[in-house]
Amino acid sequence: MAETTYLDAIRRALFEEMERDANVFVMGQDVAQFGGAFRVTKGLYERFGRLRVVNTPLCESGALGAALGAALVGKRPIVEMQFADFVSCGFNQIVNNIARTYYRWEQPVPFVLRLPFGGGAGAGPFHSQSPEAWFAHVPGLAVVAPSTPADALGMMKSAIRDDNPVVYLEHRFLYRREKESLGEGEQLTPLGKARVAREGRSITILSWSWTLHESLAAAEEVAREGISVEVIDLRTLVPLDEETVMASVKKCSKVLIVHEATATAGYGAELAARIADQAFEWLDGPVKRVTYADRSSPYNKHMEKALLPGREAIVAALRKLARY
Amino acid sequence: MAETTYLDAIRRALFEEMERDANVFVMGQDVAQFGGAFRVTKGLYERFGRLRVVNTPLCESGALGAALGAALVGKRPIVEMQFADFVSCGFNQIVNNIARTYYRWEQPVPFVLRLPFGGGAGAGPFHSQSPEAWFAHVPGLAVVAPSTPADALGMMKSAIRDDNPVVYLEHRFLYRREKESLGEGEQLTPLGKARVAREGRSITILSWSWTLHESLAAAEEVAREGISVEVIDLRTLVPLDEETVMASVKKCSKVLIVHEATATAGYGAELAARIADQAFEWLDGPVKRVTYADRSSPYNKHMEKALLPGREAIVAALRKLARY
Amino acid sequence: MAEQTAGTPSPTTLRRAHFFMRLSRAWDSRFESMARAGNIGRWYSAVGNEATTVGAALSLLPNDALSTVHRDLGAILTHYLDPTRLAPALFEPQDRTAWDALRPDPGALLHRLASQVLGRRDGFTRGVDRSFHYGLIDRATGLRHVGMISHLGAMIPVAAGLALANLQDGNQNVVVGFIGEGATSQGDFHEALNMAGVMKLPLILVVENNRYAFSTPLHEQFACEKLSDRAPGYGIAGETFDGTDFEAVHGAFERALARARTGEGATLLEAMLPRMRGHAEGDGSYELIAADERARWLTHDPLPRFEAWLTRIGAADAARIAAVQETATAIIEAAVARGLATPEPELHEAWRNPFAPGPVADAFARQHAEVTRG
Amino acid sequence: MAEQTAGTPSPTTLRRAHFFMRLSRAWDSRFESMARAGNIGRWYSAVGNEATTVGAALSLLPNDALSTVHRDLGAILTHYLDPTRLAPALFEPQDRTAWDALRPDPGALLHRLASQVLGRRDGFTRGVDRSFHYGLIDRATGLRHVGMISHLGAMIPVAAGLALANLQDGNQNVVVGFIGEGATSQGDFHEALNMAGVMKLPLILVVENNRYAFSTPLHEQFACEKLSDRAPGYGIAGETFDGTDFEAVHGAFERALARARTGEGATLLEAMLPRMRGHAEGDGSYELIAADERARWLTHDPLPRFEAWLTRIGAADAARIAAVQETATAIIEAAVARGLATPEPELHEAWRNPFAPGPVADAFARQHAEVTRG
Ligand SMILES: Cc1ncc(C[n+]2csc(CCOP(=O)(O)OP(=O)(O)O)c2C)c(N)n1
Ligand SMILES: Cc1ncc(C[n+]2csc(CCOP(=O)(O)OP(=O)(O)O)c2C)c(N)n1
Ligand SMILES: [Mg+2]
Ligand SMILES: [Mg+2]
Repeated sequence: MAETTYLDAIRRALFEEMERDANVFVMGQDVAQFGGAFRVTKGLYERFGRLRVVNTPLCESGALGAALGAALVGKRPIVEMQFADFVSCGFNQIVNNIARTYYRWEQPVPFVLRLPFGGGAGAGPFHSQSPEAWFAHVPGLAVVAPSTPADALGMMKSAIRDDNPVVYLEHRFLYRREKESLGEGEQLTPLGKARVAREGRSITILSWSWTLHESLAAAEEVAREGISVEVIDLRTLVPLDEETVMASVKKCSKVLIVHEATATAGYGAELAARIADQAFEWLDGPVKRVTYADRSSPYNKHMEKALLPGREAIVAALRKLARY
Repeated sequence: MAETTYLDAIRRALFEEMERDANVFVMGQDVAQFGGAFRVTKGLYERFGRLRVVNTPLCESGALGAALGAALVGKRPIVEMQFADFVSCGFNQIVNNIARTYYRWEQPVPFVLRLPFGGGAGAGPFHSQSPEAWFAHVPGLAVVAPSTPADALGMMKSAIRDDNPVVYLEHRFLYRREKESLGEGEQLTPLGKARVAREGRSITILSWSWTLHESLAAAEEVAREGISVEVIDLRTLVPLDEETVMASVKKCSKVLIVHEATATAGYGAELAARIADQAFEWLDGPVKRVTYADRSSPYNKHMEKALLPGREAIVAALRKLARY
Repeated sequence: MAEQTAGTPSPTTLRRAHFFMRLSRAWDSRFESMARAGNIGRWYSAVGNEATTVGAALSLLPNDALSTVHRDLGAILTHYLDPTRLAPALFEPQDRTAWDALRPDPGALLHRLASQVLGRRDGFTRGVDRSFHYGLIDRATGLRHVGMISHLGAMIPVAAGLALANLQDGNQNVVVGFIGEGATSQGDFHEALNMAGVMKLPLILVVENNRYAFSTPLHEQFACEKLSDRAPGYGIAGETFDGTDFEAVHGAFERALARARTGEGATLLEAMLPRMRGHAEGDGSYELIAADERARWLTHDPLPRFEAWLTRIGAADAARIAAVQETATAIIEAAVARGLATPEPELHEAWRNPFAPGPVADAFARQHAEVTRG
Repeated sequence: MAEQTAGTPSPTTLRRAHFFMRLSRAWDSRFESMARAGNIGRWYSAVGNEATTVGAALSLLPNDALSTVHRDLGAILTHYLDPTRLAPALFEPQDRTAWDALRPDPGALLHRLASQVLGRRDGFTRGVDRSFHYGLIDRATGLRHVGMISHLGAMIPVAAGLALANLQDGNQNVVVGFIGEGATSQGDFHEALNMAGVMKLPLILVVENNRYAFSTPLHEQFACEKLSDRAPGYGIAGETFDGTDFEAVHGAFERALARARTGEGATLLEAMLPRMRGHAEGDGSYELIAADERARWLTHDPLPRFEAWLTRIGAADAARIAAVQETATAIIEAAVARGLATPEPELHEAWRNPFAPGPVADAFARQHAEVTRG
């Protein structure tokens, strides 16, 4: 069976949901004929036309606010940022308008924010960011970050159907690199459920998106040395699936948190905090993090690589933790 | 000697530094004749005129970007947000432009962002926020939050003199409630240094700003029950004074983190994460947090109070931790 | 009748306009006195805005949307309430529109509104948010109203999005949005109007230019001659008019609505309004304005002007004017009294799930609640 | 000489203009061929923009500031380099200005620039940021140049702030800022120009209207007739001109500079430019444009036009034109060769302190470094 890339899985989700529900529409810069900077929306315009695949001028805030307006009266907008880094230009609409509407006056806001994010491409400080922690801190936003094509498909479909604003982080490095065979028919991944990506006994890795793959590779590597690592793919960061996380932590008693965002006040800190609170008695070692260094992303690839939390850094951290 | 309020201490710092250095200037909405929504800049216009106490139109992003431009050519701008909540409208200028300039091309950006923040006034979801975690996550921003008039004075002066962008969180509830006698002459509080606000032996509280006072009151209350609490006033959140924090944690072996921002991905998570990493062996109990609930701030005062991390909640948490 | 010309609004329109302008004013009077007595928190007066707010909302149809900010009580009242049921004595049978018949019970709605503004349990947000910080979207009755967040300007793109949904649905519905002149300096004003121009959105944005943003006078806000000069930059229509002159207001809206309903696109309207009050009751911003300027603006009250005109064109006599004023006052007195007698919101509302029902809300609820309480 | 009129730029100006336009074009040709060969990453071509970028920067004085985005190489070269030292054979003694004498060694500066754009160790950011994402502010020489961040529009308020500092310092210096037409849809464009109007800032904002933002054509970007129609909305001056016509460019800038230097405030200039290339080399955006449209724009090249005009007015003959082209090509070949021979940046630069020296940087360095490495 043909393999589907992570990118094609997202496109399939958009296509299927737009077919299913005429209220679903896509909006963003260059998303129509051009199909978006990464060509994720390629082909949608031809099928659904300009009122459901809406090119906007270069205005993140305007587009996000407009999405809210449309959502209030029954539409289910999906807004693409050309790069996640540009979301800061529409920040207020997300964190104060979209996120808070339901709590304030109980009007649901079905809305998906597509954020092509992350580094590894030597794209410099403004095309490499991982902004999930900002959104995780805002009550009323769900934050998801699939790492496989199956979840990219299934979580996008679930996000579109959910009556809440969902920040959907899609890793640009995975777009064309991750592939797998997906069945036909309806495939939904539930929001709010983590996935045990690899079973193990002595160290739990908590990760998501690109670093999930680096973590799996690292786990594989240290397995040869007799270190048994369980890898949890969080998939949904908010709300957190504490059940799955704590079960693994309590089983393994050591934890490594791996994410691509910078360390300080990153989402990994929240994971560490919950573990240090809820699983304290089960811990046999310090809760460790492997993350991007607290710097902007340098343009130079080697520099970027030095700061990225890749397989080698994870392996080193696992070894240290195993020895602890 | 006359007592100086927290608010007057900030004004004194602005006044002294503007006297000292002609490059220092203030910018914001209604800051000139009116003296700002909280009247922090009252009187500056009369002394320094319209080119150094600059009223802007209602445009956070424009004002912040302009501050960066002026800073690049030798000015030392101080920008006031009318409420911290509105900073989201100028978010991109801070997190992508101001914060990253020095790392990118080594041009210093002396800049102070004044954020009147926090709740307790029944002011609803959009005049009560505590946004420090967003900024703590951005490499290149210093984040400070004084809790006393002396530090309000001394940290504002240090912030103005620093060659880096400093996010200065001033708590609106403390403005007129906190008072103390301040000497004449120059008073500087160093950035990057925490303060032991109360010595104790068995539990460390880490806090700042308004919740620092609630923490002190709670510490006082449980002291009568024989629970000895050390209270650390972080003052500077980024960069963190790990030395002071870890020394206290290692001494007391139990930690309670108290802050007013919502819990998930709040700055308290970072503190918990660093402790669970660096002080794991010294811990005698779970790292606990008392924070705002993960909700927007309700308008109704009683509702707001129910969600706020006040003295009672802290006392309860301390008792539980003491029993652990 | 001498002055009544072709463009003059219908008698029904004038009766509704008069009633709602007085209803809005009566509300303000009541709340201003409570604010002065310290019985409520901040109060943002809409005194002086009535001809514009009421005039804007009068011509809306079911599923037209209204987007309001902090001085648009008149528009909300006009949009929500069936006056023929609320004040039957003041109206004729032919004043009752088809939509009035659909509209919810006006007494109940007024009670929710008063409770909302008073922060009581029966308000739209049940205590969670303040005053006009809410919305009301009701498919059954075709009521579409979106209130504000505090961040000024942020609702303009939202209004554009409401209008976009109309295009997508292929209907003739329109959106009327309000904004203070201060907020026109925000980027969102620009981004939204630019989209409105490009997409030919059925949007009417009304700038309520009351000469100050908080303490900031116009010349520190913008340097254009009039704000409607910005319309050509977006390729949309623009007009500036005297917002205290009901006829001018009505004419401007009729033109803008006709454009919006026939696919000609958006209009930027600038209503010039008098500064009859400070920014918020008792915040010191009124005192900053020179005494003679304050005195001058007080002479620009749209209400006596409207009533004098009604009298001149023979649309109302002194008795009717008195009846409208008294009825409006009585309705508001009763609504506020009932609001004040309504219990405080229930504390547990603070803890309500920030997510709409579904898997996300369930997952949120499954998290360890104690995380915020040590 | 027939066409030379009162407004015609001086011979010195024309010589400089010609040299820098060719220098800019030579750079683009070199980098485009590297990009096509896959030897460098993205390349954003400035082909077609040269008359505008060079014309804009020509009249700047020490401490005037230049704010550039991604197609403004011509302005940077013109602003930075003393041509009389860089290409002495092409210039007369009287071409050397007082500022030229102050300017840094042009060869050294060109090397830093080439290294920057090639991502080498000697670049302004030493590998940390790309291409024109940097600035150069040098008190000694009065060079003030602020480059871009990727977020389009974000530099316009920064340019306004550079201008505000001039007001505060009470000098006559100005700021020239560039922006693509796409970025005019951003809120920052609006907020900055509005401030510029209110504060009468000495700011000239040049919109480089090259007809597309990435793949998005003008009619999906804005509905105004011309972008300078936005100027009245800010109470500033505005002009739209043919950006391939050096005389038109020069005239527009002379007028705008005169206004800015004499306290009359800001100007919004819109330079209409041909779409001679795609968004970035090889990204598929060029192919989206109809073939006949692409062909048409290629006939609007400002360089042959300028050289034909120089010939017509007798300012240059074929030999000189050839000499300028050859010299420009040789200089760029040499600069790029030297750049390519320059080592990669040093890895440790990645770890440099994100804070400027002082207590904050020290405190940052004192933190436990291992936090990010398990
Ligand atoms: C984005 C944002 N910045 C600042 C404020 C603070 N603020 C509240 S009201 C106001 C003035 C509003 O003026 P205008 O829009 O003219 O409305 P008016 O009150 O005059 O009706 C300001 C600056 C805000 N609410 N939102
Ligand atoms: C705020 C922001 N949103 C989106 C982008 C992605 N982006 C990069 S270039 C571009 C088009 C720019 O068009 P224009 O301003 O006309 O400049 P041109 O490339 O045509 O010179 C876009 C949308 C960006 N850089 N910044
Ligand atoms: Mg106003
Ligand atoms: Mg363009």
